[in-house]
Amino acid sequence: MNALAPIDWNSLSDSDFRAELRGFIEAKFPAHLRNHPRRIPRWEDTREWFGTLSAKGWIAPNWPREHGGMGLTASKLLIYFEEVERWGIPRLYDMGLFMFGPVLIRHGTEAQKREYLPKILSGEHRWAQGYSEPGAGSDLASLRTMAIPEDDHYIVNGHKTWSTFLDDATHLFLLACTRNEGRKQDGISLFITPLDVVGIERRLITTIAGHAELGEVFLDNVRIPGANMVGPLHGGWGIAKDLLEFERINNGSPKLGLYALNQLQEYAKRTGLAADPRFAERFTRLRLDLQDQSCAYRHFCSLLKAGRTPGPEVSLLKIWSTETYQRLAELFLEVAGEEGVEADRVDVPGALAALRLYYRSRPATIYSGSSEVQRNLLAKRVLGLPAPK
Amino acid sequence: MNALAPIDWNSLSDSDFRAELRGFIEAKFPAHLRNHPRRIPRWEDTREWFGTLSAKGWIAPNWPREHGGMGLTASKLLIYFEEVERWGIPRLYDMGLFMFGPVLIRHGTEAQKREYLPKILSGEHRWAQGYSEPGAGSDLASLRTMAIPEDDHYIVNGHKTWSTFLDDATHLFLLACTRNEGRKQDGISLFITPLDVVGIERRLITTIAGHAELGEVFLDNVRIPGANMVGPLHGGWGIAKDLLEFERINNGSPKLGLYALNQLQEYAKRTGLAADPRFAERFTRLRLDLQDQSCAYRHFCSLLKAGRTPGPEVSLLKIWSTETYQRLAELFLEVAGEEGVEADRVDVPGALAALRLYYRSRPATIYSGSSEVQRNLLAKRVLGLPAPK
Amino acid sequence: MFSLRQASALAREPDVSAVVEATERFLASASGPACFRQARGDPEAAVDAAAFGRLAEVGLTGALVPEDLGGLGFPAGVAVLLAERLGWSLAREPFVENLVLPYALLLALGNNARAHALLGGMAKGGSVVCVAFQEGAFALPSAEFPVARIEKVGNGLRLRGRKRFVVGARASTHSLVLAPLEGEAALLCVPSGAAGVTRQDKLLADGTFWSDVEFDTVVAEDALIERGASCIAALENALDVANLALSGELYGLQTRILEMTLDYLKTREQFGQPLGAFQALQHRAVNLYTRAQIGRFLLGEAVDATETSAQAQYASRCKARTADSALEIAKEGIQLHGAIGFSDEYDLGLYVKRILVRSAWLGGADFHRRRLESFELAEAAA
Amino acid sequence: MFSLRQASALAREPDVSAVVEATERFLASASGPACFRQARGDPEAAVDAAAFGRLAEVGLTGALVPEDLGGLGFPAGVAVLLAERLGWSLAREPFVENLVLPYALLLALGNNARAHALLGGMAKGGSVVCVAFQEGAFALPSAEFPVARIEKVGNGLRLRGRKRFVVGARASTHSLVLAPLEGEAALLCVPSGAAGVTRQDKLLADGTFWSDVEFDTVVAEDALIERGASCIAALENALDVANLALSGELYGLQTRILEMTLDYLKTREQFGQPLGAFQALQHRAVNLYTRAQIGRFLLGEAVDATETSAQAQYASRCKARTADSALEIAKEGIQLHGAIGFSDEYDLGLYVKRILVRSAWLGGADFHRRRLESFELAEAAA
Repeated sequence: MNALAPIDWNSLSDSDFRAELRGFIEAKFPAHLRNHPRRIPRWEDTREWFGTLSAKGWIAPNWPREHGGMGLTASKLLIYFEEVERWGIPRLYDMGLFMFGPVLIRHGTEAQKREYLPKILSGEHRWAQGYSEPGAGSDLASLRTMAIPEDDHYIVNGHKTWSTFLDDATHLFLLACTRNEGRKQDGISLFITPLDVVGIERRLITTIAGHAELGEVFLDNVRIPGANMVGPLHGGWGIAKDLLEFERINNGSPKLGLYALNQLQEYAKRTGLAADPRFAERFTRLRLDLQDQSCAYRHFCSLLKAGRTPGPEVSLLKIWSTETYQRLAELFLEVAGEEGVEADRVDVPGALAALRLYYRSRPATIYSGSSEVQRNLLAKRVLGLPAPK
Repeated sequence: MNALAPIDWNSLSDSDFRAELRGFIEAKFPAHLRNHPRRIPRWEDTREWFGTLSAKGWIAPNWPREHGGMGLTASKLLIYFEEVERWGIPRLYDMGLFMFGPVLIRHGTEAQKREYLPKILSGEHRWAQGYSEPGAGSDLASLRTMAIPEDDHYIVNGHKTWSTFLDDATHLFLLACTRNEGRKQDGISLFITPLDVVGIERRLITTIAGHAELGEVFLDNVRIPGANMVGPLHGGWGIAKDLLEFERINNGSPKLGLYALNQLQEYAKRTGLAADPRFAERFTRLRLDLQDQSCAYRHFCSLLKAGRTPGPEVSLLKIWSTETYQRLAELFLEVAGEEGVEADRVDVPGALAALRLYYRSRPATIYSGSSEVQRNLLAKRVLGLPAPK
Repeated sequence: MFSLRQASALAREPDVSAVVEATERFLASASGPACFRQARGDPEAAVDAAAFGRLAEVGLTGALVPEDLGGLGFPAGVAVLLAERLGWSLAREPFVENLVLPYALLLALGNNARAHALLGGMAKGGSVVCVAFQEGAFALPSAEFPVARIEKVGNGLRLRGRKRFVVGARASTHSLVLAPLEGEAALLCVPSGAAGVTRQDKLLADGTFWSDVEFDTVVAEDALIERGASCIAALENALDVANLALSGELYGLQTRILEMTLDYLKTREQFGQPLGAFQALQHRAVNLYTRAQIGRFLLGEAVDATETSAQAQYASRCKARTADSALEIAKEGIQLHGAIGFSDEYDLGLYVKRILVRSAWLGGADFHRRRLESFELAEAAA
Repeated sequence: MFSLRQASALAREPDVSAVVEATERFLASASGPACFRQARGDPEAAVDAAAFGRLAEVGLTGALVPEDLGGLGFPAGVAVLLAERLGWSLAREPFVENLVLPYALLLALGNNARAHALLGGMAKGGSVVCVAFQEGAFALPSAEFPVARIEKVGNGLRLRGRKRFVVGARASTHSLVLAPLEGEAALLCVPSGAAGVTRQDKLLADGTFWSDVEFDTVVAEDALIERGASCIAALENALDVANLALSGELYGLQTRILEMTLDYLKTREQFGQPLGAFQALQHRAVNLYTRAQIGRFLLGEAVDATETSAQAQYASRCKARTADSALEIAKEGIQLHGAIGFSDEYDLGLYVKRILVRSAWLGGADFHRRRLESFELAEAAA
C-alpha cells in the first residue's frame, strides 16, 4: 500500500484498519520508547517515530485528508488511539496536531495554512500555547499581555506561564489584548510567533514528576508581524473558545485512561491481583466508566467530523475522562503497595508505571480549563443555571 | 436496684452498664414494637414503653441527674444508643428529650423548668418544633411569623411547616419576629405554646414513606402569654443556634446508622451475602465510617457534659452521620434486589427493612439544617473561608 | 438536552420517529404522574384490555412483531426508544413486561410455529403474555436452576412449582413458563386462568404489583412451545432486550427527575438567591447531568446495535450504567429539592420509587457488572 | 483546629506535653521542607549520628524506653503524638523506623536480657536498629512466611535470605531479622556491617530510601534474641505500634497540606474573588476537613488505648483511616492549588510524595480493612 496515495482509511472495515495499524506499529515503533518514563518525552527521543508516522501520512489522524491528515471518522479515530495506547506509545509533540492545526484549518488565511500546516506535519514546527498568565490561571478574562500596533507589526509585552511543550517548542500561539476599553473579551487577539525571536525568554518549570516539560514565557517588546494574527483583530476570544473546544475533545478522548487501564490490567494479571474479587469490583467500575465514555467521545467526534460545532456540552468529556484517568492511576498506586512508591525499580515495570501515572494524571484536571471551570461552564451554558444576583 | 434512687450510672463499668441496660430492654420492651415500620411510631404505640423508661428513670439519658436525667458520660450515652439500636427499638416522641429540654435547662426560667421538664419526662407534654416556614426552609433569617405584644401577651400570626412529630404533639416551640427594624437576627424571640389553643390549626404532610408524621402549623392571632417566652426578648436567634447545636449533636450520634448497620449485617448473615468479598469490601468501609465517627461523637458529648459549648465544629458530626446512614441504606437496598422493593412482604423482614431505611434516611440530610447549610457554616465559621466580595 | 435522537441513527429513521412521536402524543393525553398516583396500591387497577387497545392504536403492541405476523417489524432498538418515553412520562403501561420481554422471547425461538401463532394473537391485541422464569433473585436462566418441574401425564403436561417476581402476571392471559422437562429446559405456555394457577400479588414500592405464581396444573401437549438449549438461549437473548428497554425506561425516569430538579433550582429562592446560583449546587447538578449523558450516548449506540453480537454486552453495560445513575439522580433529586422532595404530595417521589423498582428488576448494576466481568474472562480465555 | 491535644487525655499530661513541645521546638529549628528537599535522592544524606544525637537531646530516642533502662518510660501512645509533629514538619528523622518499631519489638519480648541490653544501647544513642522481616508486600508476620533461613553452624548461626522494604537500614548499626530456625520463628540481631550483609538502597517517591538487604552471614549464637511464637506475637504488636505512629505521621502530613490549601484559598484571587469564596471549593474544603477530623478523634482515642487489648483494632482502624484521608487530601490539595500544586518548586508536592510512601509502608488502607474484617469474623466465631 502506498502511504502517500490518498487512501480513504474510513473505507476499511474496523478490524482491517486495526490490523493495518497494529502491524505497522509493532513493526516500526522503536521498542526502547515503549512505556516511556516521561509524560512527554523530549523531541530528540520521539522525532524519529514522528518522522515515520509523518512519512506514512499517519501523523494527523484527525485532520481532513486535503490538508494531509487521515480524515478518520470518530470510530476509526478511537481505534487509532486504542492501538497507540495498547502499545504504550508515548505522547508526541502534538500541540500543533491536535490543537493549533485544527484552529488554523478553520480560521487561518490561505497563506497561513500553506506556511504552517506542512511544517506541523513534518515536525519542523513544534507549537506551544501562550494562554495562562501568572495570577490568571483558568481566568482568561484577566489577561494582561498587551499587543500595541506599530506600522505593520504588533509590539507584544507580557508574561505567559504553564506552557506545555515549552522545552522543545519552536513556535508559540498566544492571546494578547489589542484594545484597552470595553469588555475584555472584545479586545483580545490571537497571534503566532517563533520562539527564537528577540525579546522572548523561556524559564522552564519542573513538575512534581521531576520533568521540566512546561514553563514561563517572558515577552519583552516582541515584534510580531500583522500577518501573524490568526482570525480577525479583537476576535481572539471566539477563536480561543473554539480552540478550547478542540482541546476539550482532545482531552476528552479516552486515550490517557486507556493507557492506564492497559497498564493496570497487565499488572493485575501478572501479580494474580486480577483474581481478587475486591479488586475486580473496583477495576470493572473504572473500566466501564472508560468504555462507556468512548460512546460519548465518538458522538462528539462525529459532530466535529460533520462540520458541526460540538458546543459547550463537550466539557463533560474532559471532566469525565480526566477524572476517570486519575481514579485509575490512584487505584493502581494503591494496589501496587510498596513497589508502587519505589521510584527507580526498573525490574518491576508494572509497579513503576503506577507512580508515573499518578504524577502524569494530576495536571489533567487542571490544564486547558480545570474541572472546576468546566463545571461552571456546563452549569451556565448548558444547564442554564443562574448567576448569583 | 431501685430505679428511683439517685444512681450514678457512670460509676458502673461499661460492661456492667451495658448488661444492665440489655437485661432491662430484653425483659421489658414490647416485642411487637421491634423494627417498627414507621420512622416514628404514633404516640399510642410507644407511650407504654415511654412510661416504662420514664418510671425507671431512663427516659432522658442525656439530661443532668438533678433534672431527672441519667447524666450519662459520652461513652455511656453511646452504649445506651447502641443497645437501643441493637434491639431495634423505634424512635420515641423525643423532641422534648433531646432538643427542647436541654434548651430549657440552659435558658428557661425556674418556673418554666418546674412547669415543663417533669411533663417532658412523663410524656404528658410532647413537643414539636416551629422553625421552618414556607419559602424559608434552611434560611431562618427570612422568617415571617410575627409576634406583636398586647398587654402581657403576644399575638402571633404566621405559618410554620415541616414540623416533625406534629401528628401527636401537644406543644410547640417556635421562633417569631418581635421587632421589625434592624438585622433580622436581632429581632427574633423563642415562644412556647400548647397546640390546642384558639387560632392554631395543623395540616399533616404525608412523606414518601407514606406516613403523615410532619406537617404545617397555621397561627392566626394566637395569644401567647409573655411568660411563655424562653430567654430574653429579641434573643431567640442565639437560643436557636444553641438549640441547633444540641440538634446537631443529637443528629450527629451514630444511632441511626447503628440501626441500619445491624439490620444490614443480620440480612447479610442470613442470606450468605456476608461471605461475598465484594460485599464485605463495601460493608467494611461503611462500618468503619460509622465506628470511627463514634470517636468524634464521644468527643463532642464530653465537651457538652463538661459544660463547654461544642461550637460550630459540631456540624461535621451531623454531616458524617447522616450521609453514612444514607449510604448504608442505599447499599442495603441495592443488595436486597427484588425483595428490597416489595413493600408488603412481611415474611422477609430483613429485605423490607431496606426499603424502610431508604425512606427514613432521606430526610436526615435535610432536616435541622441541610448538609449544604452545615457545609456553609463549617466553611465560614470554622475554616474561615471568605464570603464572596 | 437529553434526547436519544441525536445519539442514535435508528432513532432518526422517519418511520421510527413517527411511532415514537405517536407514543409521545398518546402519553401526553392518557398517562402521566396523576394516573400513576391514582392507580398505585390499588389491586383493582390492573391494566385492562382498553389500555392494550390504546397501545395497539399507536403501534406499541405491534412495533417489534415481524410484518408477516401482522406487526411493524421494527428492530428491538425501537423498544428502547419507546420505553424511554414511557419512563419520562411515568406511564404504568406494561410495555416491557407484557410486550418487549415475551415478544423478544418468542421471536428469538426462530422458526417456531407455536411461537408464531402466539405472536400473531399478541399483535392483534387478544393475548397478553407474561414470562415466568425466576424462582429467586435474578440470575441468568439455565435448565438446572428452576425447582419447578414439568412431567408428562397421560396426553398432557403437568407443571408444578412456584415462580417469583413475575412482572405483568396480573394483566396476562398466558404465562410463558421456563421449567425442565426430562432433564432439559422447556418453555410452556400456560393459560393464566387455568385450574391450579394461583397468583399472589405483591405490592411494590412504586404502588404497582408483581406476582408470585404457584403452578400445579395440567396443560395440553401443544402448550409446549420449545424444549432444549434453544429455550435458554432465547430467554437470555430476550432478557437482554428487556434489560435494554428497562435501561431506556430508567433513562427517561432519571432525565425527568433531572429536569424537575433543574427547574426547581432555577425558580426556588433561598438566602436571597435562586438555589441554582449556588456554585456547590451547580457543580452537583453538573455531575448528575454528566452521568446521565454518559448513559445517553451509550444507550444511543446500544439502540443501533440490537440484534448484533454486541447486544448482550450493551444490555449489561446499559443496565449497570442507567440503574446506577438513576439511583444517584433519584437520591440527589430529593436532596436538592429539600423537604418538598420528601413529601408524598410532590410528584418527584413517584419517579424515585419507580426507579427503585425498575432498577431492581432483571438484575441491578452489580449483577450486570459481574456478568460483564465473566464476558471479559471468557474473551481472555478464548 | 487539628491538634490532637483536645482529643487525647495522654496528650494533656504535663510531662507528655513537655516532650511534645520540646520536639516542636527542635523541629522548628532543625527540620522542615527545605531540609527535606535538599536531602532527597541524595544517597549520601543518610541520617547521621549527629541527627540521632539531636533526637536524643529532646528525648525522642528514650521516650518509649522504660525508666530502668535509662529512658523516659512513656506509653506507646506518645509515639503517635511525636510522629504527628514530625509529619506536620516534614521531618526526615527516622523516628518510626529506627526508634518506634525496634523499641516496640524489643519491649514486647518482655523479660528478655538480650533485648534489654540492646534497648539500653539504643537509649544511650549508640546502637541504631532497623527491623527486617518482609520479603514481599506487607503481610502479618508468621514463621511460615519467610524464605530466609537460619541454620546452626558450628558455634554460630548462619542467616541466608533477602529481606525487602527495610526502612531505616541505611542508618542502622544492627538489623533485627525475622527468619525461621529449626521450624520455628526466630529473631536475630545482625550487625549491619557484618560480612555477607549486602544492602541495595531503593530510591522512593519522596526522595528517601529504603533497602533490600541480602544476608549470607554467620553470627555468634548470642545474636539470637528470641525464638518461638513469642517472636511473632511481639512483632505483630510492634507493627501495631509502628502503624499507630505512622498514622500520627500521616495525620500531621495531611493537616499541613490542608492548612496550606486553606491559606491558598483565602489569599489567591481568580475571577475577581478569593478562591475560597467559591462555594463549590468551600464545600470540598469542608469535606477534607471533615475527613481529617474523623481521623483526629479516632487517633485521640487510639493514643489513650495503646498497650491495651484494643491496640490492634485501633492500629488498623487508624492506618486505614489516615492513609485514605491523607491520599484524598493530597490529591485535592494539588487540585485546589491548580498548576502551582503540580510544580516541584512549591513545597506541597514534598508532602504529597511523603504521604504516598508512608501510607504504603506497613500496609495500605485496604490491607488494614481486611485485617479488621478478620477480627470481626474471629469475634463472631467466638
